[in-house]
Amino acid sequence: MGSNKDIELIEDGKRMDGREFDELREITIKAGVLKRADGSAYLEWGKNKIMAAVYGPREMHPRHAQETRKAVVRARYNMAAFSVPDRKRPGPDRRSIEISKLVSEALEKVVFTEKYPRSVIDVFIEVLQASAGTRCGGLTAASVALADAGIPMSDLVASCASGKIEGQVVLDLGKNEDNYGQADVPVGYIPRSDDICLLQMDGNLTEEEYEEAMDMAIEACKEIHGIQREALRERYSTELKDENEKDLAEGV
Amino acid sequence: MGSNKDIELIEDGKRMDGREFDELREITIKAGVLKRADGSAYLEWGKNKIMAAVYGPREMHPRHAQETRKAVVRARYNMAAFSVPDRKRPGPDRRSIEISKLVSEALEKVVFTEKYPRSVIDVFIEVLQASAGTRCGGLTAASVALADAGIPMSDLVASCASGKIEGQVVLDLGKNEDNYGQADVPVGYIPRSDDICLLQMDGNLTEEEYEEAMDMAIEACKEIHGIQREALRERYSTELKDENEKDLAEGV
Amino acid sequence: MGSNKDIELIEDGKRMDGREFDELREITIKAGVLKRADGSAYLEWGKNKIMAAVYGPREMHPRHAQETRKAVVRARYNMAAFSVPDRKRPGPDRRSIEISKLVSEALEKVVFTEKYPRSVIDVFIEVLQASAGTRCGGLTAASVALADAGIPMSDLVASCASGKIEGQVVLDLGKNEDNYGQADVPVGYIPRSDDICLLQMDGNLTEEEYEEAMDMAIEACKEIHGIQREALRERYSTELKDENEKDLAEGV
Amino acid sequence: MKEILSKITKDYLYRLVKEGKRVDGRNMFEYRDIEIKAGEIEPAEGSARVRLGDTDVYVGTKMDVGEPFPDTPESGVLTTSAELIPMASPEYESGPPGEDATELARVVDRGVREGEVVDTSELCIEEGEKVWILFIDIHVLDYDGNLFDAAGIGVMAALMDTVVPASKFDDAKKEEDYPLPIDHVVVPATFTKIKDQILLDSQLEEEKIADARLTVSLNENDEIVAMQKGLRGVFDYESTKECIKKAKDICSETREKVIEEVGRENI
Amino acid sequence: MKEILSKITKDYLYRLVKEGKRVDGRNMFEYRDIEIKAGEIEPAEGSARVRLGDTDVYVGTKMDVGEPFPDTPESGVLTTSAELIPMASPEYESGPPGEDATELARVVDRGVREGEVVDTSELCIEEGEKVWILFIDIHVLDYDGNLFDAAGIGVMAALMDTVVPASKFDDAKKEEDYPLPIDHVVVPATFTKIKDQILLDSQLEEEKIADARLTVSLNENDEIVAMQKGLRGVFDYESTKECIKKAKDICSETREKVIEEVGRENI
Amino acid sequence: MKEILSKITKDYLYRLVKEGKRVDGRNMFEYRDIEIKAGEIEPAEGSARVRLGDTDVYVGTKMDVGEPFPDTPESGVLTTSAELIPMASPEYESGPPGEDATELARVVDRGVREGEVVDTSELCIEEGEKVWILFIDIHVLDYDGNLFDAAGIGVMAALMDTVVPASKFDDAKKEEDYPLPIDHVVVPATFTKIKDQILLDSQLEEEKIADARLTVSLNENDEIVAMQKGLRGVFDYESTKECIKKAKDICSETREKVIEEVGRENI
Repeated sequence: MGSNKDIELIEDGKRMDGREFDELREITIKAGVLKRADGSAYLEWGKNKIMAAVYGPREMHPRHAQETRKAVVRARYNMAAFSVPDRKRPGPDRRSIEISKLVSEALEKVVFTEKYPRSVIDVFIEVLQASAGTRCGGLTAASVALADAGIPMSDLVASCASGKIEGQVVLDLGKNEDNYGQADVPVGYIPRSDDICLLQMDGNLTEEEYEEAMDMAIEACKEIHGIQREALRERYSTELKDENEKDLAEGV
Repeated sequence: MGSNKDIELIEDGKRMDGREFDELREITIKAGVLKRADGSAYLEWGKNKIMAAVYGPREMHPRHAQETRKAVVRARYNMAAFSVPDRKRPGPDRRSIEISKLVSEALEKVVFTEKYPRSVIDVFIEVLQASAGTRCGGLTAASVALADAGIPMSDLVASCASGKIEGQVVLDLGKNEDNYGQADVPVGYIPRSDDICLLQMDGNLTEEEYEEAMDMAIEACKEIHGIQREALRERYSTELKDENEKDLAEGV
Repeated sequence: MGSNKDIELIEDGKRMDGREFDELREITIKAGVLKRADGSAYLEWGKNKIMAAVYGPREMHPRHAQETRKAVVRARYNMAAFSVPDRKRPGPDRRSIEISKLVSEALEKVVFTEKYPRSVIDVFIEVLQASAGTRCGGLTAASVALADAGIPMSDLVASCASGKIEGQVVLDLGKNEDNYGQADVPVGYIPRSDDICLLQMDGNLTEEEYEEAMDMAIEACKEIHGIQREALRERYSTELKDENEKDLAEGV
Repeated sequence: MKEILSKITKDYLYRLVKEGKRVDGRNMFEYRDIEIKAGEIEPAEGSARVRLGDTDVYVGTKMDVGEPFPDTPESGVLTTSAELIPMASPEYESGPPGEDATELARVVDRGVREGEVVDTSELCIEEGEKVWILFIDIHVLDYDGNLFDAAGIGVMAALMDTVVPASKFDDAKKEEDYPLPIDHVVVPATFTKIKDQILLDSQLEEEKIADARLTVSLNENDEIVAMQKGLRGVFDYESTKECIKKAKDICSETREKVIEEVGRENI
Repeated sequence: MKEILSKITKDYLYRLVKEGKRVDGRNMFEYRDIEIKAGEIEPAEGSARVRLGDTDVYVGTKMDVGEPFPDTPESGVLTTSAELIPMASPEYESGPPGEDATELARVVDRGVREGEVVDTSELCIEEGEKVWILFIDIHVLDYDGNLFDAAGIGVMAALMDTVVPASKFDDAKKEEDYPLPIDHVVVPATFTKIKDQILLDSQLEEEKIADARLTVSLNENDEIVAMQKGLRGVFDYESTKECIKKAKDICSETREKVIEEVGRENI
Repeated sequence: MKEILSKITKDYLYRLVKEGKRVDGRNMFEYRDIEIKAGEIEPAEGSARVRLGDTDVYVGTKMDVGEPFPDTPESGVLTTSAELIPMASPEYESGPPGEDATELARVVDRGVREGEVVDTSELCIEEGEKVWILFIDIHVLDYDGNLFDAAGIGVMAALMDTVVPASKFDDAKKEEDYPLPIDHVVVPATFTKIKDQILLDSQLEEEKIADARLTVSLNENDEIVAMQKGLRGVFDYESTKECIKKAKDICSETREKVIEEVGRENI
């Protein structure tokens, strides 16, 4: 949460971009967009543009990082140099190292890792354009990319942040709200098991505000879960269509 | 040896901290102070505060650094960021790389390395507060930590510097003496075999001054050797006491 | 090609150092100048001073870089810190990484790599004094060092640049010509097979100028090839002489 | 060199937890002995050594004068680093901070930063030109579990022990050294979940079998200023609420210990 | 993790080439579908996404104010980086740019620099003191062959899309943002040689069996501004001449596509 | 890739030493041929190439204008680096300087620094603001033993060959180039101990079986300005005294060779 400049974030009971307090920015997800990766998903979330790709399960290198009874889910979150107003120096910084760790941990629970001992499932998240909420967007896209790669999973992880601006608990902070707001609570949620697999918070919240924020975030995650499933459905139907067309073309 | 500012270091035949020319600063050593390490020692020497820990013998990684007929003694000397007036950037610098090398070399002779082929004995020295003479302090503490770890050794290495201030050969330079003196001679000494295992010198000494300095340093090392042995005796008796108390508690 | 300052490069139909347009700077090569390396060559080319050394074929580390059916030729081009007017920071920069790659690629074709599967042939090029054309000089010296190491080769690679200054195509740019000229075309050439194994160009050339530049460079490479062979002949006769003298000395 | 507990040890630990017991006999929400010593490191502007059972952490602060960030020209700069040196555990390796050290530093840093512990506006010397840079260094000497709390407590104590070395820098706004301006006292409480049991202050073995970890940092008004879920397991929502409730009493007690050691009245 | 084609695949590819055919039915000197989209990345000063078949490359430019190099006090500074991120290929690894990424960045950079694409004298704000620094970042998302052309085309389009953010920097010479001054439109054409056959725009499999690679960058006057031979094979002199001849038509067509997308009239 | 001598070679070498002989027939305290050539590297401010038998070392100095250290505002800055490049030995690897190169650079550096070879007060241009930075770079091309002496001699010669490039920097105090102000001529003598035998200037094989190494650096008044014991063996006190005594004559001879080559009278 940034410095407390006199930036107005709420006017007439609405947020500056016209959203209700519990309203998400627009989210679109497209699965299967890269050729080389085993699975991929492209997500736009408000002004965020994020690509996620999955390779694996494949042999884990270095060897000493292998786990004998399960696959390791290894996520790498990265921002393109041009994704933010001030050019980001290439290479991992402390923020991206932490996010990569949290996303790895958040995804592991839904993947049937025990099916692939000694393997690694690599998840790459590239933020091409950043506008608040990239870790939630990255985690959401990564789940879809995992499914697109055919990795057996118990559920898709959906992720969304809530927070506080001008004393008001709101959903899915935009850029200014993130910079000048009072609290940010990124949540990763597994609908089927009703579990929280990512949880961070910074700023200032009372116990009650925490609960309000969490209720909002969980509700939103369920909505996002629908968008994720729709993206996968779309993907399969396209694939099917492609094959049908191919069949037709080949005169079958 | 630093710049020759007009800093007075001797007054009325005594050093500014009241010491005689051949007097050590106060030294206390406590062995067995860390839980995780196989052996450890905490040393205070004047205002120096130094922790030494030993892990091993354990398998040497990387493999190509293994020696087929003996263990490698690998010391790592490190200063905490807050141990010096100007914050030290974390990570090894050229000074600490050199000291680590010299301490490794100084310790190897007293360890029966041939008992543990292909192994490594790791020695970690952390300087928490630095005030001239940390390499000697580190080497002295490391010897005790090695003994505390139960590593078979032919003797303890004791270490101390002598030097020259205002034309006078003196023992165990303090911070100002080190900064504004004329020579510094760190010595590592093995009493039982009367051998010198660490020797550096910088500044300006005549042949005669060198001998005077060495005589002083070797004498002091013998004294330090006594403090080291006392620390180990203390440690064993405590251990014994602990066990007795445990026996009592358990009603034996 | 540098900034277009008003630097005169041609006067009275000659270049500022008195050379004709198609004239090389003076080149001398001496083979077998280092003891430790398996092969070596020292080259002076105008004001360039370059040492090349070869180690191998030897086992390739790291293992995963081994090729199962052939040796890898791995060149490393490096400039000494004092080789240029502004001190060069030690360690590889982007320029030297690229040159190392191109030299590796240029040499591979002439080496019978299939004779040494899983091996590496290391080629080290150290620029001690740089004055335009160091990559060509390095490649030229490296070929001789390979031959000196007894590596079986189909031919020696000869290398030379041509370029354009004041609208005129010329051979072997000198320092000012390189800095203030209009184009530079480094060429690596294999006389026996009439093949081009290194080719770069930057600046501005028409198609016709390109051909003129290439004709010049190839002709010069043939001349350089002669100097290379002469250096090797010299080397072998010296070796022979050495052995004869030794025989005499030993009274054989 | 990851340490792995034997199956027997694990089973034993799981059984204990199931019976509502801990290896060292503590209650589920009880800390090990906490020992806080401030001001032991002279060259530091402030320092604290915290022992949580056998976990042993040193924190030192250093201050320097430098430039502010362009977007906060009137604020001092805070920077927190953690080093998990190989002395502290056979699992730690030499080299730049890995992901564990990075997470630790960042979580503790957020507690300080988002909790507005330090009044950074007071650390401005000349707007947009010169501000105090505050370096917080966490140095772990012995790792026996729950670094987050040991480091968090240590950082809070070290900050309260910190004296701004104004006299050393002739370009500083004030001439005499003065205590670092502290606005809030933030301390963390870290819970782990083993199977369905939640417990405070895991020691090493417990941490090794833990599914998930939750750190909650509270200020003196019981407001949450930072949270972080860690490890590869999950929490259910209700458990997170329970942790927050428990954290209130726990943090309150810890906070008292810190204040007692550092003895500042102006908080 | 170098990918190796099976012997069967290789033999099949060699046979095709011998018969003058390509895996996807193209002519020897025909590009795959080229898709250029400029301006999709808002935070960038300029951007372009280029798809060459399935090869997918993003290029973004960023500008900042900084010091000129001592030997060119009146010129802005250009710097080009390429990242071959592990998302793009199972062969790419995390970490600092390797030799492939370095060569790619440097070849594209020379095309821009030696081709005098940008009028860097216009990027001087205060001689010897302040100039614009132009960062060009090449980000490869999907690697299916011929990165040199995808990146080269992308960089040209991104530069033409670039607006100098003069209004964001109060120390800049001009007050309003203005288009980056472009003097020349340089695009590359990259040929590979497989046995004795030369072909344009290799897709991945072709690149894997290629002996040598030749990139030729031409400006709108058909002048050569940069060339680079790559890979461990050789070209004969005549082939390089042939490539240059072919490149004229090819680059001319590519150049039109770029201009069409970016729609600048002042070139 | 550590080289290991065969047992036979070792035994042979040990036997030789026992009999008071050396592989190349030298006396115990005799140098191999020393060849010193100064001024061969034009772009350097000063340079020297030293061959000690087949050991071949280049030293170059470069000077630049920069800021002094805060605690020595009136002194120029000296910095010494050594590179043990893989050209010089199959044991050396690419990459940043390892512990051997670091020790070499630091020991040579101390000889220069503590021996007050250069009058650094003369290298102050503007107190606290601008001083000369003197870079000393040691570049080893062929490693056949005893780098400490080859480098130490080379550095001394290169310094005496150095001309301060005052004319190149318009901000320097003087207008014309002038010789680097040299106060003392310091050279090292490096002894190794094999079993109970002490010898000077070990070549490679001797170095490989040596127990310990002792470098003694003396100035022209026979004062010791730097010493360093190396390797994993020990010296007894008497031997160190003996080395110092021997070093006097040895260094005196070396010093003459350096002065003869560089031909400075003002020493």
